[in-house]
Amino acid sequence: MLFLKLKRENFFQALGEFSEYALYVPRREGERVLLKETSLQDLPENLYFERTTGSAKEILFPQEETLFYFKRYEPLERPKLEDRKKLVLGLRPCDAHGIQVLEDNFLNLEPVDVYFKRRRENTLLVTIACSQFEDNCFCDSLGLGPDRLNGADAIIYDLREAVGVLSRSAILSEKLKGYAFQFQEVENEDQVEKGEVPRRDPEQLPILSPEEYLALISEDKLWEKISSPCLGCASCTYLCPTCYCFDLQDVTYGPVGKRVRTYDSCMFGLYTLEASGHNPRPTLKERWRQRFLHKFSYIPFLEGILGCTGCGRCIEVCPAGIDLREVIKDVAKFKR
Amino acid sequence: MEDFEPKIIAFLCNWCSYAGADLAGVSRFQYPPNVRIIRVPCSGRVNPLFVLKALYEGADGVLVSGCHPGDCHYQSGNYYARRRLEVFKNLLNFLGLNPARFKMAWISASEGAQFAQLVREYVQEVKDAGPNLEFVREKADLVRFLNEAR
Amino acid sequence: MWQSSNANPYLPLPARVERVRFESEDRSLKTLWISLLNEKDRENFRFRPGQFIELSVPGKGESPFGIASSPHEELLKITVNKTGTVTKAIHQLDQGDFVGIRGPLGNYYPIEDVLGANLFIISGGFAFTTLASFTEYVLQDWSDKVKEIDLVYGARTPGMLLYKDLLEQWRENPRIKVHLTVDREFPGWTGLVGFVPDIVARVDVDPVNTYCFICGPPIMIRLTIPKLLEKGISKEKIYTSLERRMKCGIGKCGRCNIGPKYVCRDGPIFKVSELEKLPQEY
Amino acid sequence: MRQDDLFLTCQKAFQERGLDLLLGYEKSSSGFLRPAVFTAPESLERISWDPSASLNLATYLPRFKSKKVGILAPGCVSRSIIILINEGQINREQVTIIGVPCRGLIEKRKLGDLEGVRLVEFRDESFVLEKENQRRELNLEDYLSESCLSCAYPAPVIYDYLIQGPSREGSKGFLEKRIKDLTRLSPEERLLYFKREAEKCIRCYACRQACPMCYCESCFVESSEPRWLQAAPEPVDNLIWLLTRVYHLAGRCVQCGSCSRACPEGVDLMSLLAWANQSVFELFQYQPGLKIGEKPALGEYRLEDPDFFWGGGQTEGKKCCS
Repeated sequence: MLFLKLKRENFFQALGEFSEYALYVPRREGERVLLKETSLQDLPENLYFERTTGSAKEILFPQEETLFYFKRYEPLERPKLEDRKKLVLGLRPCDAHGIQVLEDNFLNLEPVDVYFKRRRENTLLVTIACSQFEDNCFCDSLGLGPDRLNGADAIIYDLREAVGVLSRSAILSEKLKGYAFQFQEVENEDQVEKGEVPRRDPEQLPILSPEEYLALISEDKLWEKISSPCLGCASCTYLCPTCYCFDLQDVTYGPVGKRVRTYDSCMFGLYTLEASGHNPRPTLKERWRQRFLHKFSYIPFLEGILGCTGCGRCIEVCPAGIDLREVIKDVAKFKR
Repeated sequence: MEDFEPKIIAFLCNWCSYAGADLAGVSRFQYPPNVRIIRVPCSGRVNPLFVLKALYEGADGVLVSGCHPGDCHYQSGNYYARRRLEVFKNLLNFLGLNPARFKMAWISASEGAQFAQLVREYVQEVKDAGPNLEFVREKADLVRFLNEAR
Repeated sequence: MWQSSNANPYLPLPARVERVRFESEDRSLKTLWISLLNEKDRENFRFRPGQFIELSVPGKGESPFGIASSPHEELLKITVNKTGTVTKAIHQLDQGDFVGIRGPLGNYYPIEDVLGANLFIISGGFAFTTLASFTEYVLQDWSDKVKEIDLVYGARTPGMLLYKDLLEQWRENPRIKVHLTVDREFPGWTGLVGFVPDIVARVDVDPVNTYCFICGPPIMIRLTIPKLLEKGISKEKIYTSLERRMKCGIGKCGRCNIGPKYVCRDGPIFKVSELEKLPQEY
Repeated sequence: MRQDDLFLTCQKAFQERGLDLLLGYEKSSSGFLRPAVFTAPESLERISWDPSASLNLATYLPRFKSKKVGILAPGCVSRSIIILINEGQINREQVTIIGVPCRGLIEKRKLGDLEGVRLVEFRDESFVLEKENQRRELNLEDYLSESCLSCAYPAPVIYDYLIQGPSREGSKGFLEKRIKDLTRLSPEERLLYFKREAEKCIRCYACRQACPMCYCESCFVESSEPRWLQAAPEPVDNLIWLLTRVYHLAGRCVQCGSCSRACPEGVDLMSLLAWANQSVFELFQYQPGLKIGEKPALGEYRLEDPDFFWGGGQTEGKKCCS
């Protein structure tokens, strides 16, 4: 990894090198903050961007994606791959952690998802270390931090008049080198000068091992209590950076059609309803158990990292006001 | 836009309006061919989703016609339909949809001439309104793929 | 286990329906024989009994079906029960219609691990597809490497029994003892009567050196396993094939899991000892 | 309303009526209220009620069909209960209604940049928030939900127990004005407005799950035979989703605002809902959820109903707006 230091104005000039990349940054639009294409001149001087309402997964795993077209009664046609190069600036370390979980599912486990792979190859993710904590976010209580690189290609630190860039992408390092007044190879991201990163001594949340969580799988009373106010909507899963469950549907127009991938949610009843009418997860307590354990037990099992980034979006949008931090504590308390 | 030939879907109730339309044909009343008729047991059977789905798939106008209040074969089907479709029509108007997109009528089994008149009026109304581009499903990519495939 | 000739795991291989046949008189079960169009795909499509495919009907969608033909047969045989949008569309398919196939997917019955032992094959209803493939495969390639073969197969009525032609052949074959059963008395039926779990209890097998293979509706699996355990057969030696709602079939869409295991990728065949640690979700 | 008044009444209700559970609210770590199911009298000391409640508790009732259930009910929730009774989802004896005074409910979205706040307390006309230990007092009226600003029945319409306390007086206003402004726009502008609102929708169905009137076993949007809409959040599909749900609520929606507050993307649902209710009122002089035994507006008819069909009595399709 390369750690570069640039003067603030040089950094903005350096961004000019990425003209072939479309620049996306979080921008507020009414009550929502969305990743929007923008131009170099509109970038804020202090490089502060609000947290996006939806999670950054949309840029690599959109809610609707056409997989391929077909013509009925004739062999199938060519797939449609996204080729646009994007530079996404202004995301946060928790978004990058979410991208890491998605990468493990779509890229690192066989077979590779070619759509996600093409988009990931064409996208440069540059996050910015948080300068303030947002509503309900708790990454520091999970042992993660507002200054980690995680799955991003580079992270930017605010060093007042200068800008520190820790990059593990060859393209970024190459192009930024020319504008940096100092850069050196680093092995470990903690040796790097990060400026003042907000610290608060949060009460660490009791995170159990994947095995301990799995052992709770048949404790129906626990899941009943946790899921009792839940309404069974999908706003938490659709906004969550690490939720990657999807559905496949065909859409036709006369003799032609396409297969479309859209988001799906384990909180919906249809999700596991079998053709015979049998549903292994008939009520909300099984679905809540699936959602919680997928993040805190199965993803750590399969991918070795925590399936929750601590971004706090599910806490903010839940119409029933369920707070994941309190659920984590309740589960740990139940275990003892 | 004179050369525009609208596609109109008509839900006609089996006992009155469908018979009325049949009578119009038998009595050689001339009316434009733009109407595709779908027979329903009663105007009360028409679910507003039928109207939305027809427009969504590309219809330029939807007509629902049933027996005059009091003549319904099932006594109350058209009374329920009247309330239901009027609230639905007001909702579409408030949404900003062109009123020509959805029309409601009563045609009895003996009103062949009125049916022909209704269709002539309505087809002209939809022609003036122009093709339905504002409430139709997104299919540009599929259309392009269809043309390429040909 | 997963091999597909193209890199895109979601793009089905073009295929064509060669033959169709209704399995049951009430026409709710239909068998199709399908051939892959491209020569290259046919080469690469090596499957083992127990695996399944995702069958695409363009414009309607995709559904998973167990492969019922044995690996030696030239065409892929699947049996489809008419329940929803895709299966209704499949029931309308006829000779010459185009479909798409993804696969082979999932794991398979591990014949290599059970050599030199007795086989006890248990199935019910229209889930007999993969076990029919397995039975035919064992009889063709492995009959000299295994001891006794017992098959218990039951259905609601005689008309609902799948692959009656195969069943006839196996009844004349000395290498395999076939126990066919129907749930209740039925005019003209000479075979056994009773639910599969009860019939299984009555078949005596050597508990020490017997491996069991179960595939059927969840209720049948749940009731059959205790019967086998009562016979003294260890959980290590009972393989069961589970059913789940599936979409991608390649362990990506997160839907068909039991605990951390995906039924489509880590299964559908599990040892009962493996299932112990997972939620009793099935 | 005093806290111990609420606690004592609920405890009395629990014992006297032998309730299995009581639906109420409890304080979350950020001080805002959230729904909670109280299953034992002892746990009732956590029960609370103030303008930071956001969800209509009646949406939980169809879940407890076989249980004796207590429920806190301001005006809108009590009307929702009446409709659920009229539509046969619950029966009157099974529900114990604890009427609570209502000063309107906060729309959390209006707090906007005050994120990361803690709610400290409510005073009579204002409420106090705290962020990084500096406190700010805000005027309650400026942060109320649109539906509460035009709520005609803040006091519970039906109750078994009633708790006294300061309450809003019914006021027509905000939404009626919003509809007037919208009807002044041209149809094209209005359609563009609603299309832009529909584009925000991510089809998470929180509005449906937060609405007590949406209790269908399987919703039309999940139907695959026929498939009315795509699962993908395309603009027109979303528009049909919003429009049909509003249509299904015409003459059944009490404008509690629970759906609008539950929406993570802030889609304007209330305009369409208020319009549908106004339409039903002007056409059939019907207001939902006021009398037990009433049939839903579109579930009955009168011979002399207004008739705007072509070939019918009055002029074709008189519109409440052009």
